[in-house]
Amino acid sequence: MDLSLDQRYLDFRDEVRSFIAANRGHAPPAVTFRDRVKPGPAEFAWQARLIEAGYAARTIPREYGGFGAEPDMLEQSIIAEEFSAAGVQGGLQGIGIIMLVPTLLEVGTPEQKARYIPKAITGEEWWCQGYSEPGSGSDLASLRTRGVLEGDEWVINGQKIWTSGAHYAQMMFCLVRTEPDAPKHRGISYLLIPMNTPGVTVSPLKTMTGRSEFNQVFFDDVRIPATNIVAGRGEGWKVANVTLKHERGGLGDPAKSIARFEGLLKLMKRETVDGSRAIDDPLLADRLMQLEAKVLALKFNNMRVLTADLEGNDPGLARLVTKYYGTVLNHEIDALAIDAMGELGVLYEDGEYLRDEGAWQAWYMHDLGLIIGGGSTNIQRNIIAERGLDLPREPKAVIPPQGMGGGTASGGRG
Amino acid sequence: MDLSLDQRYLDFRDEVRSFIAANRGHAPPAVTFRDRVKPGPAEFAWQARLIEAGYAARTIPREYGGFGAEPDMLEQSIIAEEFSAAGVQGGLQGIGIIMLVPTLLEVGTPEQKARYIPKAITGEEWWCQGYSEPGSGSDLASLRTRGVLEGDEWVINGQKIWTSGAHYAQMMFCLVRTEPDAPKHRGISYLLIPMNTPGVTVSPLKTMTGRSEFNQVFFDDVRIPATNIVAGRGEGWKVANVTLKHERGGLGDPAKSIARFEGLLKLMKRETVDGSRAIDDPLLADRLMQLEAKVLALKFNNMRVLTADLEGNDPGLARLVTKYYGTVLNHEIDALAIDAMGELGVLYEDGEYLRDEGAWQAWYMHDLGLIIGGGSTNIQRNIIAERGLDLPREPKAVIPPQGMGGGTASGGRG
Amino acid sequence: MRFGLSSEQETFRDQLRRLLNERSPLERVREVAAGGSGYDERLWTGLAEIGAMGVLVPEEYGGLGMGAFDAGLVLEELGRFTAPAPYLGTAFVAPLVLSESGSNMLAAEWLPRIAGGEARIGLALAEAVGARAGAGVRNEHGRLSGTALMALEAGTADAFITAAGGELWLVRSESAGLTCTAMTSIDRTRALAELRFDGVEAEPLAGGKALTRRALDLARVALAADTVGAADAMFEQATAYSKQRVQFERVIGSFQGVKHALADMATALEPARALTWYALHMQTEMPGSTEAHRLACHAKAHLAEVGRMVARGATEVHGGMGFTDDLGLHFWFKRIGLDRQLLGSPEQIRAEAAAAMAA
Amino acid sequence: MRFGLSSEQETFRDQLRRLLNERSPLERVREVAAGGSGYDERLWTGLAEIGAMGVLVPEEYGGLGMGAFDAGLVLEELGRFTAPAPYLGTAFVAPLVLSESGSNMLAAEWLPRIAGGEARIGLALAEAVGARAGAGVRNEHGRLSGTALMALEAGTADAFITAAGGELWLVRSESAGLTCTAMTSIDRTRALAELRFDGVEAEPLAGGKALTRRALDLARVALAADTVGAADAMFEQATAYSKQRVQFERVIGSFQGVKHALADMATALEPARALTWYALHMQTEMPGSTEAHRLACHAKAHLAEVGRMVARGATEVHGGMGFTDDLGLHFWFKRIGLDRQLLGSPEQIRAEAAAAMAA
Repeated sequence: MDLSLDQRYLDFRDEVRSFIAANRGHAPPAVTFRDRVKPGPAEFAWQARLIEAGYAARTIPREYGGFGAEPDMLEQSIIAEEFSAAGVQGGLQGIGIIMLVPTLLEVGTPEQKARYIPKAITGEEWWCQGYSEPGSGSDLASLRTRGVLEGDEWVINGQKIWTSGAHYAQMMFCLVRTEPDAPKHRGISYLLIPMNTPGVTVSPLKTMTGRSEFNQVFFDDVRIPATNIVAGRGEGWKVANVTLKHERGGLGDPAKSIARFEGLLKLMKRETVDGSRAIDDPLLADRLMQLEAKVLALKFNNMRVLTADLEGNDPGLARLVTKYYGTVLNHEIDALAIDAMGELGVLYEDGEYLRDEGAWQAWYMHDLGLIIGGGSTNIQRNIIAERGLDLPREPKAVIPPQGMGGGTASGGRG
Repeated sequence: MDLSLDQRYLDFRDEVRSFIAANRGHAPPAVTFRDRVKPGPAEFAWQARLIEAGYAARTIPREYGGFGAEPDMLEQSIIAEEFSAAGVQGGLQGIGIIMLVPTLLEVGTPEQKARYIPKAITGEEWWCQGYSEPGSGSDLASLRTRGVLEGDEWVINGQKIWTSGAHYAQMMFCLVRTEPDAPKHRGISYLLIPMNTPGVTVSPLKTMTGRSEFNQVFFDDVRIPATNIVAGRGEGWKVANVTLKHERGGLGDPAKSIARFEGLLKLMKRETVDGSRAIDDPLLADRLMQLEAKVLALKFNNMRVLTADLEGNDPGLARLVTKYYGTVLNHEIDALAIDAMGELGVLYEDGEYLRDEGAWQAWYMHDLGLIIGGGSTNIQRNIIAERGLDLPREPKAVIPPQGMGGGTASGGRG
Repeated sequence: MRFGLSSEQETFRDQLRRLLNERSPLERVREVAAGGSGYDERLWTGLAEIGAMGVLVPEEYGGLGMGAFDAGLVLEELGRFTAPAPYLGTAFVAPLVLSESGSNMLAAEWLPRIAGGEARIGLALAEAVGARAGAGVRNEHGRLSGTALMALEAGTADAFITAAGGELWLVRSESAGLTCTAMTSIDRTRALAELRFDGVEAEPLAGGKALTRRALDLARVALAADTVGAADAMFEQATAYSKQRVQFERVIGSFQGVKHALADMATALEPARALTWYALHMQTEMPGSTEAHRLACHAKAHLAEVGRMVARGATEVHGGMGFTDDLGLHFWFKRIGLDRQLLGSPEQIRAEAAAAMAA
Repeated sequence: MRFGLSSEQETFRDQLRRLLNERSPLERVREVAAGGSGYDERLWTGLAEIGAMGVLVPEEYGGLGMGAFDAGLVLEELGRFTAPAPYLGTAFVAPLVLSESGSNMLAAEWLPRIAGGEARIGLALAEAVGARAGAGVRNEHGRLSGTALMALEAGTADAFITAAGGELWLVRSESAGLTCTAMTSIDRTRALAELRFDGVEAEPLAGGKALTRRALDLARVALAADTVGAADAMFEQATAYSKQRVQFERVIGSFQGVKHALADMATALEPARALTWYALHMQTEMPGSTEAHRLACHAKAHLAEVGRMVARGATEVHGGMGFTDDLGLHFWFKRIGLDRQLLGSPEQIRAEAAAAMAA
């Protein structure tokens, strides 16, 4: 256990702090839940400044417009901590930057890298992800959007759902069934689709929060060049798994839980009932402390993961449990915030008595969506059990919706 | 909603109360957790008195030594309530009386009824149950104790476990595989085994409570008459299900939870920390109230079940959830009692500071055993889902212990 | 003895369901919710026509003079359909509180109109449980001043039963000095409002603190009944969905993960329903008794917890679909969410129940 | 930066495991538990031989002068084997408290003997958290009177660190006026006792309330570390069992019911371990700080909850076998049960942490 940093890192931390202090005037305003909107010129300018300083696209090679530093988890972690502590927005977090770029770096052709990466990291070309379909939620590999190669073009038909940012993205990376006769996982290809291609229709998907955080995207004879495929035909599932590997720092990110918890703490010091603060209520305080223990546990767990990464070891369970732990924890934090507000906790959208712009109710619902959306708790627990504990996979069985049995016991008693 | 009783039942309640008042001097002392022992002459004499008055073996025909009343759930319920409220022990609760007798009444031969029922209800002939085996816990039908018909005798070999009272029982009703070639559930017969038959060995099974509430029973070429079978060969599973139907008032019985809760309430009014009572601690009081709501919910749920029974309707889910709800609830009550005692909550067995003879720790462990033993929570939830909600049964699949896969995900994410 | 519905009650419930199926399907709920009034004329008239409005109104005032359990059936069905109808204040709390206040004049004025579906009464009781954000209403020589937040079923109310100075008052909506500002909540099927009182004339309801507690008991058990209906509806939708939705070549209801989640919901919900039924029953069986109060506390607090668990679990069983606006499952989710928060958190209410028991 | 074990620490842990595998297998634990002394000579000597007793003893007194995280490794492994060894009081709390009390005389007398495995020190701190059943120890001019319950690791202690009058005292077991009566708990691997003081001479440990809090922080984080090890052992046994046990022609680990129960345990346990490690680390990194106190509170309270959940869940995965004495799983179950109850319930400890935060 050695939590001290080499002088090099202490210096680096100072450098980041100085940068933030000197440049924070250029940072776009903090984003609240209400305005999950398209990044604009302010964000792009800030991103350019960050790339130049090495605080965004840090490890992307210079030839593709990045800063070109060697990967160093600790540096990344220091950058994230300092921006978060200063309350200043860090680099753009679009799905193109987080997921597509590392994937192309790993399996893309030189042409694809040169064509897509520079514009992705500046935000000039915004990406969305076409994975989920209405019929394939947790069972992603059962997707049905199909692509047929006609001459030098893919012709795509089908439908995607849960596509964040599709209404302003220029590009989509997309899983499409191109080999209908191959086994389920081997029939999928990873295609890159310009969103302005004729036949692409984006329609907003309103959710329970009352907003349209997501879209549906329909493909009707959409034709894209045959070269817009990453890796080979039928290798889309493998490519997607490369991509998933890079999906870090998002779901289950301790920084998010810490920030959420701090908001809750402020709220509980502010809200009163009959003049007495919520935090002085023994039962609310008890729940607050239960959550603080979990937030801290997640934070230190993440330091274990980081350590393993730094040393090139597999953090195993410590990493696998993070998403499940973090998303459920965030949802519990939201729930306590609502309860601490009492009756006022149900307010939403507007009004004099609305707290924190109604973010807590919005999060309470949105986080439930994340618990479901990033692989339901059941899928998460399967992953933990099967990959982390080496328990056997679910046996194959076909049970159609019709013709259910039932009526007799599945087991006896003793 | 009509919770009033006909005059007839009000009269009956008065009659039961008078009986208890006049006869309570003859009742054996209340049983604590420590002395789960064999009933003795005092219990048998009390039982005889209760049968005569119609408060035990109430609906067993007179020809078999019972009181011969028509079944009336409300009368039964009044009897149970009044004995419980008075803190006076009711009729014997042996497994022979609760499970074997109703089964024989339903599917036994006239000879079997005449031979076994009279002695079972007086307690003169004590029964134990031979269902579970070490290899078949939740999967009861996979039992392996085998019986072979040789001439006019069954020859039995194998082993049973979790057999309460086997060390003083005279008889066992037992599931034995007699048709090894038949499908799993159809190869079992229901045999009646005198415990003094040569080859029967009973050995106490010590549990985590430190006591031997259960036994193992070994059969080594045990020979019993061919006629000691209830219903036909291979019909044992069906007979066992008849028996299970009669397993009432035991697991998940609200009266038990109510009594347990009242004990907890007393404890929390008595125990102090720095001079302040446990019940005045807001957090402990909050947990107490959570449990009281559940105890009341179970109580009223049981009244719904009783109403359905009275009217010949199927109470459906309300009955199916009772066992799971009740056993888990009891375990939660025990846990709060331990917590309310703080450090002293870990004391056990003896000593000046031991509370309630150490019953709470003993129950905390024993109730966990009951949660597991009467069909684990997983089995209980399967039963609720499959019988109560008509969800499809678990698909058949064979997964042996060796050769586990693992390493890849069972599902994608979207 | 019968713990449950009589055949007349079953008939009544069937009638309610037919009415709600016809006049309050999801698409209609959606429309009314968009308006935010928490009120639907056609549904309201229908409820009056089948006698639902007068269940608790004494016969002498044109009602049916039945029990709280009967009225609870209406509440449960309204919850089941997330129906926008200010029944709780108007037809559940008001008839009993006005009858018990001893004012024949008020009773004679309001009860026949309630039974006829011609009047609506909101509840401004939040501050009797705990004043938030400095709110609170004072009585100054029979005139009320101050602020009441989260007044319930306020959208089209003709009057409010208002707690002030430890007592209850009837305040007419058109009174001078009263301002009513809508408060927007997650659940648009019920209208909430901020009431500002500036020396508003009000009619006192005799009964003091006991009547205030009585009104709270009634409102709380009514919210519990609403949650029972709403949670039941979510649970049933989740069960049905689990039998249709296929993933990994299997209906998802065949996976233990889903199966056990549904079994847990059933196990929480069935006994919770019985608890609520009994708590309803006691409100007119032993009105104002310690026992009735205790049951009202337990029903409200317990259903708040069970409701939250079912709302979350049933949404999760639906996967992404449950999160969409289109499916509309969120109407129930939000209704249960609102019921939970109103008139005392579970913790607060349990503390009330514990204080009574610890003595 | 490294959050985790160094290679030296890994070597040390391997050494510990070899020792414990050899000297404290379940059958040996069973024997010692039957005696109830909470002490096993052979194991104790072994621990001293590999240097485990002196981890926190300063080098000047013959120890290794290492950190609380190193000593925590020992605690975790002792928990993993439910080993009967009064390490917590003797080698974890005592070296730091005696060093920090500023008494060179006491330090010189005891620390070398602790490092050498020649002395054992119990803890009578329960009344500093909350006096039960009228217990409590008073200081009357340097002599102690009264009762201390649940004195920890009392079986073969040469002295006790005792809380009285808001301060700590060292009381020698052979002192006149001191009576030590064993208290039987569910967990026979640790010896508990009632201490009666009748004007007992005691040596004051300078440090006042702060040192008392320090001793509690140390003991609590130590109990958390013990629970981490014990819960880990139960979890691993349950996982292994689920891969071997066949029911319905399948290993039970292939059923989602079992799979998800194990995943939930892993999900609770992994981050809880990291929390405990950090809490241990802080005890010598920032001794006596608010941060160290806060972490100690969280580690103890959180592990109490996680421990109970894993203990129950792992037992349940074992089915009936888990309930038998024969399998011995209950040794861990009971050890976790004891750890939970000692030195403050989770609720009590969270209230302490909250009080600090609410200010």
